[in-house]
Amino acid sequence: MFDKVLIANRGEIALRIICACKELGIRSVAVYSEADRNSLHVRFADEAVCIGPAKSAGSYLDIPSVISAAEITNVNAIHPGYGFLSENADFAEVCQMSGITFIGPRPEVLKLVGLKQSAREAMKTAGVPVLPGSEGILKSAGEALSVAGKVGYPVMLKASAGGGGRGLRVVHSGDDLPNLYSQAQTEAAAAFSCGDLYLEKLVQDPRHIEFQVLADLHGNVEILGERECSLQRRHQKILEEAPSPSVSPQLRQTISETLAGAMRDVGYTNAGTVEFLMDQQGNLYFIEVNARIQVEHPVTEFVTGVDLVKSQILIAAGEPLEQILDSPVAIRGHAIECRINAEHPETFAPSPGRLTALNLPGGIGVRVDTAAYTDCVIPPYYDSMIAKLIAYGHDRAEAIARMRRALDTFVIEGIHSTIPLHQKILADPDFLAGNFHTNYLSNKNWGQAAVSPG
Amino acid sequence: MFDKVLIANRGEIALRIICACKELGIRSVAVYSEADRNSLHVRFADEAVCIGPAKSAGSYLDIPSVISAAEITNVNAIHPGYGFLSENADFAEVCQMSGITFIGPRPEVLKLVGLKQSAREAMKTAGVPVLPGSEGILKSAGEALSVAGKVGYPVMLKASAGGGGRGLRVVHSGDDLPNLYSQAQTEAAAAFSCGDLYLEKLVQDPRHIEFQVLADLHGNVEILGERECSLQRRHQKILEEAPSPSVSPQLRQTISETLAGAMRDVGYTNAGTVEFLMDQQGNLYFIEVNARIQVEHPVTEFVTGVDLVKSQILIAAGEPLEQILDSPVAIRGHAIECRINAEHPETFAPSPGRLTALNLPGGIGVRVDTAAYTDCVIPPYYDSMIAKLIAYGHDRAEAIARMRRALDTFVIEGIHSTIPLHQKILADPDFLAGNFHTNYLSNKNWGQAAVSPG
Amino acid sequence: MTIEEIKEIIQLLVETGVAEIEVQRGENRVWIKGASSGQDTQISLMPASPASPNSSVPYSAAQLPSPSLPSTPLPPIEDNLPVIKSPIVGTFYEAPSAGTPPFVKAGDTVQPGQVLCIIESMKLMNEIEAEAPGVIVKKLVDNGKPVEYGEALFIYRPL
Amino acid sequence: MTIEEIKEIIQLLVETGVAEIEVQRGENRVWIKGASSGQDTQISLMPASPASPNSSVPYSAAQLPSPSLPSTPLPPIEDNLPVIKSPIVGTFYEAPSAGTPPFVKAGDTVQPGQVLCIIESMKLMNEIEAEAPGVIVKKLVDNGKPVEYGEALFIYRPL
Repeated sequence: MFDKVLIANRGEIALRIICACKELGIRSVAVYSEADRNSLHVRFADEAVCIGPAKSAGSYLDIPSVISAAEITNVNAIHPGYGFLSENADFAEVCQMSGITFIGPRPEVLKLVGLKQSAREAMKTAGVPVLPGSEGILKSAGEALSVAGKVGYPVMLKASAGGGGRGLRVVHSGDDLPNLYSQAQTEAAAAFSCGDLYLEKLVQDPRHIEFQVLADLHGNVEILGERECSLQRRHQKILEEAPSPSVSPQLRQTISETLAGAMRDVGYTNAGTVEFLMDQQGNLYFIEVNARIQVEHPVTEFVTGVDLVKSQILIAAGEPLEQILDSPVAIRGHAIECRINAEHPETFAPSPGRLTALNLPGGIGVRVDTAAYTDCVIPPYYDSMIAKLIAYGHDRAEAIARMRRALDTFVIEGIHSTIPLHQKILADPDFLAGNFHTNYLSNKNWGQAAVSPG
Repeated sequence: MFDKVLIANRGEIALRIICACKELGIRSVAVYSEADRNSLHVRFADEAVCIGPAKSAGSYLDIPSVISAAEITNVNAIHPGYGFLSENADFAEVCQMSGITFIGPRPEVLKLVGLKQSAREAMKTAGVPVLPGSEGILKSAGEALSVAGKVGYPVMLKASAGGGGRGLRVVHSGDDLPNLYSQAQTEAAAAFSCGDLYLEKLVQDPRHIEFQVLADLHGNVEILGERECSLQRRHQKILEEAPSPSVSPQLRQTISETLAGAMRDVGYTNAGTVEFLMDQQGNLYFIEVNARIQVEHPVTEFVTGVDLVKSQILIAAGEPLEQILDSPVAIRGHAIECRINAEHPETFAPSPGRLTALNLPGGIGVRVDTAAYTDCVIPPYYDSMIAKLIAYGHDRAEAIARMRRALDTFVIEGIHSTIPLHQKILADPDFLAGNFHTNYLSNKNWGQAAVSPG
Repeated sequence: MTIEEIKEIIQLLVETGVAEIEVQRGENRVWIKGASSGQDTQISLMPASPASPNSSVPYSAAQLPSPSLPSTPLPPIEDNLPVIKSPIVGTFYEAPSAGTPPFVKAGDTVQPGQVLCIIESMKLMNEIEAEAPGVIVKKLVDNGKPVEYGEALFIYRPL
Repeated sequence: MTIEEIKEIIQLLVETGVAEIEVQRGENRVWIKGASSGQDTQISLMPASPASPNSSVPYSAAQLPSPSLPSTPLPPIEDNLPVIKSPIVGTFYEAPSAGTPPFVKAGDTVQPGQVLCIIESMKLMNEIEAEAPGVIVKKLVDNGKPVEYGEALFIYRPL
């Protein structure tokens, strides 16, 4: 087991990982930018090192600074959290070369699953359903036209190295394709230094469903059920739940078995998430692998009883899954997570600033993951999430009732937050009926969500 | 189901009940003293009524004020919480006469179990083990001498109407008995307007173990396992856990079955707790019934998944237990509660005042029940509890690790708290080994705990 | 600098939490120091619910569902006159029975012991009496309405 | 200066976290000191860990296990002289190699571009150079010790 772990992240996830280290009796080292000097992750870690200025390019994203901090504090391992360097294969490689365990998949696996097209090929080979589309990278607009003709419009052009909607175009007819192809290619080249595109059939009004994976260093893979993440604004998840109201036990089992094989085949290790789109007939299609802990991991923790972050550390230290997990892992009850962001609840305009008052909800069935405290400042440099509010119940109805009362007793003053938006969602008949998809928010005209699905 | 419920209490338990009401879609009415105007239970209830001055005799304990508040707000029911009027049979009777449902046992049952000696007789009749001692109320010091001779010294003289150690005397020999008898009688008469005494064998270094009862209005009784509450200072519980490290599944089942019959026999309804002493041979002896929700109910909620406060409301509204509970209720994992009091951690001197800084722990497996917020004032008029911190784990070791990290990230400034005491307990080898009893704290010389067991 | 302006500055001090302020205008100078702890205490004694949106009460009503029953919204005290408060929770009656004239009305002079109103509590009619001689300036509660403990019933001018 | 203007200044104080402000216009003068809340703003910019027990930092070190690595305990800045800070995280070396004399010592006059020390980061030796002429007053870090980003290395007196 590790003696000391460095957490290459900030905010609630840094605190989450520090807590896991404390529970495992491991010393923790926080790194922080000058803007985060008064953060709770700095306060509660055993050691803390300032690694750079407020802008993340010079601090949380700066590999030499993070590695230097790890070296001067003599840690055995680095947990990257989510975002920042978490899926950066170069960083994982530098860790390896520096003799520091990277708590995540191996660099070569990070590279494989980080390229959307190669991940898609690997999944397809293993029998995981993928969307009809191009075989590999498109060579030209002409090839795109021919593939699109075969799978039928509308189709999506996607950047192979993509993410966040950049290099993505929806094509409704062959007439528009050549133009949109060159636009997407230029955008992808600018954003990712790689203009490679591929093409997939567009699923209308899809649901976004993802499966949680844990894989140890000994070839054992466990799938811990799915999360429903269809409620999004501007391609960003805002409310997640587990299990999905639209996944049957049969579908869960079938996909889980296929996925376990696929992840074993690619040599996947540690925690990861496999994202799918679900069409209106209830079919799932692979879209991508997120090779890290997800923001929304607590809903899975609530319904499985598994501590995913502790599991990540134990896996990286070489523990086999049968030592970490109950066997078999059962799914019990229902959990919902609301992301409480420092944003205007209608325009989604960022609202950084000082929390002049804060009351966190508590009590039965409620979990809050946050690094916020009364009088803390939400800086404008990083993402806008202030807290994750998670509610658990015996069934979806009880989880919803708990979440409502938790939102009612969650007080944030001084800045805007998404609390009122969540209150609106949790009172909406379509949400209550489980009747929604990724365009739900934009269709309701709740906030300026983009129209194209993610 | 009720439309509107009045909560005749304050602090965290008032907030707990308001949350249960919100989850059930019931409107809530808070009552408050002038000292509690800025309390969260006032803030989060649908309505709030000031019922009197800071001193509880003129507010939370004043029956006409509480009933008037219920009448002017047109509630269907009153939840009394714990303490204050919760076990007051007169109050339950006035509620009944006013056409308001008292969420608790019937007045006649409150009376029966409120008198320790009559409760003891009822339990004995139903086959629940009781301590050897007097049959009913002692008529004289002479009778006490004769009974004590039979059961063997040391013995305890106890007030029939007693509680909180008043009217209680430990007698080590017959020579001391007459003097102590008259002292106890005088004290009991002064404290409870009733000088009746009874006598029981003293258990040396006992453990304090209690069983959670739920009983509906249709004669169904369910026992939801036990709680270990041996860690006390001055007869006040400070740390509780479920299940008890010293109760075997066999013992749990035997006692549960006997208790279910006994509670059915006395016509018990709603939630209640039956307290036992355990001697060093592992035998349990009934001591008293607490006819209300207990402070430490969350540990049972964590290991059974049952929401006890919601259950209380549903039972009072006439719901049968089979609609409320999973059948059978299973005990899963381990939970620990630390009472965070506004007290000096060594002297236990009360430390009321303003919380100048507050950081509540959160994350996986941690629950906080509190009405505190940054800048709130802990008034000197009421009990000193600021928060209940509850940690859950797959087993006792995981629950302890979680509790430690939760205590490490729990920040209270401006007043003293019992956090450092709990940190000491949770690092103590005897506690970790489950090797403790009600004199644990005083034997360790941690705080000025009284020597006589409670 | 007028007293009104000084009052305003003090108000500002309390609301913003500024520690000290010094203002000089020509030969006039005012220096005010906020009571560090006293200030807080004062806030904690302010009515919780009817906080105006710009007040600095910990959780302002603007962002919170305010209780539907008024948690003693201290009425505007006209000309700083004292009020007679309800000593109990109950229902306010201005007259001995329906159809009879009220015990008192604005402008009436009352003597100690004179009945001002009735508060019904648990079916009991409690007569509320004047404690000192004075003139009733205003009745603050409507007939038949519920009142809290400490709720202001009348504004009066002592004699 | 009108009350409105004073209000605006206070607002500024609260928002920016400035501790004290004095404004003079002709014969008019206003001096404001931010308090508990204004101070907080300042606190949020203060180093987190080495809070003295009687400071009012939100979570004082007195009640908290303080991180063992000093989170930039800003050294006492002698006579308010400027410091030279580390631009990177790494290990501080005062000399080109073991056994050789340090690049600079107290009292030395340094010129722009002159090497002051080495910070080793990821096996790379980064020479830290003086940016302006000055006299080294004090070396603040021991040879071979880790330094954070922004940690003060030398106190110097500019020439």
